[in-house]
Amino acid sequence: MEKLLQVDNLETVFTKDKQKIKILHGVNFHINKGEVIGLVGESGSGKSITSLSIMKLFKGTSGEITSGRIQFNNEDLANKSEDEMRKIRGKQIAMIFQEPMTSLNPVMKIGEQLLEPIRLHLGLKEKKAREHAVSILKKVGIPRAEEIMSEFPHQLSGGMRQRIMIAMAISCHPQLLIADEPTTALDVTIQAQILDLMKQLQQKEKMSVLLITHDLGVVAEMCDRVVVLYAGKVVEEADVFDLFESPKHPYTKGLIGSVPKLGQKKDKLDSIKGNVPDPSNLQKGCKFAPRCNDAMSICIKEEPPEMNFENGRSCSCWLYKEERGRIRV
Amino acid sequence: MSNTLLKVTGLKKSFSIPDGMFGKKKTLKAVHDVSFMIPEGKTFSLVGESGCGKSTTGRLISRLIAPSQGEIWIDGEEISQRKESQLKIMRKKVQMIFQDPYASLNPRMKVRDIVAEPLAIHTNLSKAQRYKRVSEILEVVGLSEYHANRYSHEFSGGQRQRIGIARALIMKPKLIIADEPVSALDVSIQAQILNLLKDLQSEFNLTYLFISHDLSVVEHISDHIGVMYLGTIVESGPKEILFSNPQHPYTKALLSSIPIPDPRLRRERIILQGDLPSPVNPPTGCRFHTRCPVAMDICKVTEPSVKKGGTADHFVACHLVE
Amino acid sequence: VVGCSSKESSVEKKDGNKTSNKEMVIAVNENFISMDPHNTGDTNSNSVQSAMLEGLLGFDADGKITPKLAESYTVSENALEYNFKLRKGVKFHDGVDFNAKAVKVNFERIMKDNSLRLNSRGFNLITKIDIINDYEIKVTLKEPYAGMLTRFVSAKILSPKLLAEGKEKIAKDPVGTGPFKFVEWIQGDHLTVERFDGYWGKGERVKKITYKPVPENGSRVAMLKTGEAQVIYPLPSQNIKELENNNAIKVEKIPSTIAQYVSINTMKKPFNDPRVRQALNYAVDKDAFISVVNSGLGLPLDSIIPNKTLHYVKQKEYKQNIEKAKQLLKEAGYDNGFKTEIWGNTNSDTMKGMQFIQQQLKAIGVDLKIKSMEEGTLSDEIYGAQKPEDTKLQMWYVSWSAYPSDTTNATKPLFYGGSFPPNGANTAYYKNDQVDKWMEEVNKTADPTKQDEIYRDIQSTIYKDAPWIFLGVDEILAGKRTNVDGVVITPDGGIDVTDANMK
Amino acid sequence: MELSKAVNQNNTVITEKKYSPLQDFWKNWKRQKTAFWASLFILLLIIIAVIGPYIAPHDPYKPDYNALLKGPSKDHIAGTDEYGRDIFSRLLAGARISLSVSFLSVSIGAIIGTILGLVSGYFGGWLDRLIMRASDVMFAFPDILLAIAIVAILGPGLTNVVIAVSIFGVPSFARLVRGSTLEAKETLFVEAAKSMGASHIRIMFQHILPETLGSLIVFVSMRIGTAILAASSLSFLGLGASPETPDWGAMLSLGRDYLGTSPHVVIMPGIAIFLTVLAFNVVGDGLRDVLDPKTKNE
Amino acid sequence: MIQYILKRILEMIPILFIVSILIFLFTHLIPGDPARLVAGKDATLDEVDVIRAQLGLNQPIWEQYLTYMNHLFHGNLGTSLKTKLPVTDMFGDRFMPSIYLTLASMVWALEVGLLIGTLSAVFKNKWQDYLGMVTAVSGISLPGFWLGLILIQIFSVQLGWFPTGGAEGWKSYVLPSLTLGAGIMSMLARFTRSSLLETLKADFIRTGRAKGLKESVVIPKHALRNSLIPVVTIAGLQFGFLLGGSVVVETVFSFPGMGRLLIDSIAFRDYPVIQAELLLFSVEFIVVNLIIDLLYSFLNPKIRYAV
Ligand SMILES: Nc1ncnc2c1ncn2[C@@H]1O[C@H](COP(=O)(O)OP(=O)(O)OP(=O)(O)O)[C@@H](O)[C@H]1O
Ligand SMILES: Nc1ncnc2c1ncn2[C@@H]1O[C@H](COP(=O)(O)OP(=O)(O)OP(=O)(O)O)[C@@H](O)[C@H]1O
Ligand SMILES: [Mg+2]
Ligand SMILES: [Mg+2]
Repeated sequence: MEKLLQVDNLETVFTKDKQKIKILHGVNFHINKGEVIGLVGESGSGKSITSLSIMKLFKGTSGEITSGRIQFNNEDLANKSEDEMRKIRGKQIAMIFQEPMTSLNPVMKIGEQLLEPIRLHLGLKEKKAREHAVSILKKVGIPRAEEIMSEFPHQLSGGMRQRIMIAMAISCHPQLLIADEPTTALDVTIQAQILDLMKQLQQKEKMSVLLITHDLGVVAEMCDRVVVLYAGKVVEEADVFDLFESPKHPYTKGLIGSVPKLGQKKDKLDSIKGNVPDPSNLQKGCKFAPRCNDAMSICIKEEPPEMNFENGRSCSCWLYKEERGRIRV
Repeated sequence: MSNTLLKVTGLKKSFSIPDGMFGKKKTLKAVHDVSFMIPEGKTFSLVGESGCGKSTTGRLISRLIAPSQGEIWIDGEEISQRKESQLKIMRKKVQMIFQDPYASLNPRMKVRDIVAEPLAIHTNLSKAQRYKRVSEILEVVGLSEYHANRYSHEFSGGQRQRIGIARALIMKPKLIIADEPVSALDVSIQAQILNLLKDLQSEFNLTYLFISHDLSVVEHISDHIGVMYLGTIVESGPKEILFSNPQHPYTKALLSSIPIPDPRLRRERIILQGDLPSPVNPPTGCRFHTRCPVAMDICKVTEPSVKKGGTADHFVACHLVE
Repeated sequence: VVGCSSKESSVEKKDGNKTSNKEMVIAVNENFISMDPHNTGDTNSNSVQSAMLEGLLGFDADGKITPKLAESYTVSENALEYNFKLRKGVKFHDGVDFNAKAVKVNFERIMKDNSLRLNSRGFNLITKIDIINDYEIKVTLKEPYAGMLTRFVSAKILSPKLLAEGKEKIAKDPVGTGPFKFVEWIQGDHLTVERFDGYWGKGERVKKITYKPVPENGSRVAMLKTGEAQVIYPLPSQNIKELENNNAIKVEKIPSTIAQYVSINTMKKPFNDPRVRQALNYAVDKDAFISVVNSGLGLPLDSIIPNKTLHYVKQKEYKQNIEKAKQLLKEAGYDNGFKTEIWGNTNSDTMKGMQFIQQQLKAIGVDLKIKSMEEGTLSDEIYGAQKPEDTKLQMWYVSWSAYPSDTTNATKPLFYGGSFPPNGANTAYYKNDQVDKWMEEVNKTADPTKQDEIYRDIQSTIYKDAPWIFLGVDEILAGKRTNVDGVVITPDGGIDVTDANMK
Repeated sequence: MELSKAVNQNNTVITEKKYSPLQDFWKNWKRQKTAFWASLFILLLIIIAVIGPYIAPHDPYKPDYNALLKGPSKDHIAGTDEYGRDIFSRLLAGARISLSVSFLSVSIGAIIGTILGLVSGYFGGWLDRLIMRASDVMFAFPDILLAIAIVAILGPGLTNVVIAVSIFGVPSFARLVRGSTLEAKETLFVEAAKSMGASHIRIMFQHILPETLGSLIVFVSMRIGTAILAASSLSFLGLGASPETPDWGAMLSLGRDYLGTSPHVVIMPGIAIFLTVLAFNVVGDGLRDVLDPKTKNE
Repeated sequence: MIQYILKRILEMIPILFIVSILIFLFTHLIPGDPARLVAGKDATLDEVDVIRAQLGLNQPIWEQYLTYMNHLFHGNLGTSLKTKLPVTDMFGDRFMPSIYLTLASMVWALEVGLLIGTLSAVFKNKWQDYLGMVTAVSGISLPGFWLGLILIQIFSVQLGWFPTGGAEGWKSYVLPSLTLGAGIMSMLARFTRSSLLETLKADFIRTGRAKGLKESVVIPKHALRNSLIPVVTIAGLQFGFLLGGSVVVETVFSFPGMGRLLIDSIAFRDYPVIQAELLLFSVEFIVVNLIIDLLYSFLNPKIRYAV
């Protein structure tokens, strides 16, 4: 399979009070053409920052990529100038943001916002562009698409807004769609529609998708492979079947355990104790160790290396040191 | 049987929306005849499609907006037409958790002041006492003391929602209107929060109006569920009954859309055909008939009345149900 | 260069004389108020009117009265009858003939309408107007009035046709016999007149004159420099040096009839003691006043009237003498000086002058508080007091100007016992029965020598009594491009353009 | 509660440090380099305002008719004015009046205007209409008429100048704040505060006011300059200080006639006003940045 | 929307009625006696009384008001006490020049102000920002007469490009509008900067960038419009003030505008002219502010006005 995106040892740093805070600690993963990758992890683990890093959308913040490579179609995005990135954004890599309320310009009509990338990247003119926009809106399940074009974001419900965002992202047939929690704000029926739509688009147009979500149901439904992020590091990567069947990392196990399942008569859900550590104050060793039920003494001393297993699986955990894992250096 | 904390009857809300720059106004019936009740200490969940009026119902009950019609009884008091000045006591009893965690937090206030605000409004605790309570409650929702001194934009989405929950919990209110409180949370925290909400409920005898579109979450937390479609509740009942024996075609469709966290169980979804009709021009007859897979002729003409759906507490508005 | 208005007008008819096609711009400092000559109180309106309108009498360059539309005139001995022989062959701009009838309608208008300014100033004294023949007319007064001749200068004769058209038209669109006729008046911007080719007077003059109100001193100077204006009046004294060095510009200094003074309320303590008032006069250095406040222009005021005024007699000036001033104060019982207040309007010149007085009086221990007031408020404060006891006025920094020929107006409103505010401008509340008698007397005679005599006494008496701090007489400044000819600035600030021409 | 115990222990170590808003502010303020220096300059101005007359090299009131309108020299570093008074000394002595009048009047105008604007924008309806139409009328009234009325009622004096200039400012501030209020009241966090039962006062001052601060600060710092000039124009109506008082604005305006011939008479007070306004603007920008949580740490 | 506008316009009637009373009382109650001012310093009491009677000022004030209103309803603004000309005549020649000058000043001030403000915000704390700041502070802290006279010195006296004053032809508007607009430009620049800085942090700006839009599109199209509310407020106010004319600029450039007329009339207590002008300005401000309010809801569609 052909690789579309290869992220190597990505490190992203924010500056606060003149103090550098590393958010991503060397993230590695790749996306093949036409593949749907799920990026999961707890809130604050760095999922959104990973996606912003790929797009290099740090203007106006203190964030910057300090090391690592982002190979997209065999070109390193990390070294691209702002001008070059601009040609890629929206056209080759599109993004759906997590915050549907604030990510749309409140004073521009939906239509105007939607037409922007269409005109820019597809070069369509007035009427054609409009038709295209309306068809995309219909595709993402917006009722009264024509009318909505001339409405303002605040007139729409949260779900509708997110659908607008999705429409905007897929309007230029990107090669890679980064979807940061695209369906979180949607109800199940629309979620089903959207997921279905994303699947179709992905299959028809050989679009790759980086799906950031914490809804493991969505992951199971959609993804081919899953990357689990914890405190700015990939702790596990596996085929979706393997992951749900036999999660390796204790964190992954915890995540899968906390999902409420339909028909499950439990008074209390399982949950991972504690929460994601503060990135400005990370301790040595495995970042998950303080919350890990299986923590060993080595875990708080030394960071576990990435261990590779068969079937493209990898996991960073000392539990598997003795197993068949080959330590990649 | 415990007493009823919240009772809503015949709630209606229409917005007038301008039609273009110079056109006449149009009426948008966001909530159209909603009735339900929640016994004290129980959880009632509203589920339904985006734009069907869930949040509006929540905003009506918390009296952020005034209903066009209907009654709202909270803790034995009717508040639907009260003036703002007469609502303060009610506001102490009722707290909200908002759908959009970021926008509902004042970007210029530190988290500790955001969370302490209800205390500042309703109590005369000293600043130190308030901050102490804040530290406690932050830990309860899974944040730490060191977060208190920051601004909301420095948090990730999930952390922000926890701030919102902490703010709602700090007053130990009687009724919490939770508008999609966990949809922005990742599963582990979602589980924590759901557990927490349940714990708090049993500890303080809290009552929840829980708004969500995540049926698995809803199933976990609720006692009763109301399924909303285009401003009305089309089916409501105890969760066991609703999940095991859904009567309304819309409920059925909803249930079939839930993604199941097991890749082996991928299935063909029943994806509803057609768009959600506009609440400005709702369909005649049964509001669902335009998308209903089993619609009959009568559905287009007559609005179905609410009928008992077999068991007690189970109500359905569908012509198919006898 | 845009905005330079001295362009050739090519379409106008040629009479072989190149200069006559030139146009002239005159920039003055204030807006014109009205074009109704019978109801005008401001200098600038007067100046503009004088280009278009003429009275029976006129002023020469020194301000002396000469016949104008009258060929000659006589005044009866009892100063009650005025007889005018009118000029023949004069036409109004609208083609109507000028004659005794026209004069009569004009005078009757003023006599009858008591809202007109000139009415209360002499014309309401008229009892009879007799047309002796087409070109001779006799005016009879009820009682003698020494200022009457000056009024005949002011009472410009308008076309009877215009008078018939009503007040509003008169105020906007004057028609007279002058060397220029009215073209247009754009409110606030400019007023244009055009040469009247049927003018009775001889001489060459420019084709057109545009008057522009340009209140900002610096801008007026700039206009003169750029040639946008050929004449500016007044020229700010600060710029005199700079402009004198400019070859294209000549600066003209004209002695004026503007007296600057501080009136002292002689009825209020401590000013009821003449020694105190004299002390104040001795305390002020008039030469320094002229150099600091007036940029070195003008003369000390060495009588109660300026030297250009008829009947002026120089008095022994109060030269600055601090010792003497202190001595006088001591005699009056104010060894340690006193506190008092000076009022003035809010013009920057007034404020400057008041500060100067403040600085000067400090030397003799008088602590002067400056209270500058907006004109309307000030006027209320001064004229609001119905009786002398009511007034809060102590000192007032002000100036006074009258026509050189009108000594009555230069004295009576200021020193006559019946002219206390609100009945006049005697803000010194000066009352001297002898002076009052003289003033009544001088008004009743038409004999210049007798007038001279009485005014000599009046001047010396009042000057000694020192109801004012006598400061200075202004010298007024005008600027002209060197190619300008025949524009005369009169001592009262009028601009005579009868012979206006450009080389 | 069980959950609370599960929190990381290692995180609590750093949080021992006491939180003090003032210290926090100071820390951030020092980081705003230009604004920091500008605030020192304002401090200097304030010191001059207090001790100015005592450190002046010459008597600011003493005329010297032999040295009229002299340009800057060793003895008179800013030259002399039309009475031969030392301009530099007058500037030092005038700082007090110019600064206090402008600062006081802008502050008072800002406070009253802000409250009116908040009330107007927040409550809307007839109250809004009343306040706004009242301010429309206020706008239409020229300053000079108000000044005449104030002199008539209260008499001349510096206090009344402050009152007058404050009144001029009120409607502008009210309009400005109302504009931002209309926007801020639509935010979700305002709705959230409402749902908590926050009083109107609390919502207005705690939630909406901070949203308007950005423009408010800019306007205040801009108006400092206008107020200095406005105060002087009032002395031309007899409302202000008497003309001999060394007030920067009055010095500037009275020097008008000398602009062409002895420009230093106007340039010197002009520079003083310019630097003051510049300092206030720089400080304003810094303040804006420090008060905005998103930028304060940059 | 139309309804809203209509309502606001109808609302003007009672407001103007109240305003007329206010203006009338205000002008008549401030100290200063027009009869005296018309008559002159040397006038006797009798003369003043005659004039007072003639001006109708000896009547009870409410009667004067009724007469005034009666005239007003017949479209008669009265006759100037000072010039005896109809007020409409005096306005006639001044009104349009005032409007043109206002527009000219506003247009350049808006454009340059927005430009400087935007550049300052985009290049925050760079030299562009500092230059913008110094320009803006100069514009606001230097009095109009100074700027005006300097412009005259340079462009009229030295270069001879523009006339020193008047209101004939577009050239005579250049210098006055530059002078008049300077302060506004400064205000607008500062407000634009401050407001834009806030907007640039918003999420939707990131969305715009993620679409691949250029900064030159993101800033003006997405950021600027979201920042305009305070800018529009200030611009509107200034526009209103400009319509009222500027005494300083009209004086320096001997411009026939409404401002100096008002000041002259006030000095003379020329009641009919003052009243007419104030009434006119009130209408102007109300209309301008109505437009601002409409602009608000255009700039931020969330702002809707209850009808
Ligand atoms: N602009 C910023 N400045 C400083 N720190 C930031 C900034 N944005 C994010 N962070 C920090 O980076 C970490 C990762 O944030 P990120 O938004 O990537 O989380 P996430 O995995 O997307 O979480 P969620 O599921 O809640 O969206 C968090 O600890 C957050 O506090
Ligand atoms: N203030 C308002 N003015 C006009 N229409 C409104 C307003 N608030 C909500 N609506 C409309 O009312 C309907 C119901 O909106 P509501 O926000 O209650 O939906 P919801 O069920 O909460 O949807 P979601 O799950 O997307 O949040 C929508 O069509 C919405 O556009
Ligand atoms: Mg995220
Ligand atoms: Mg909702």
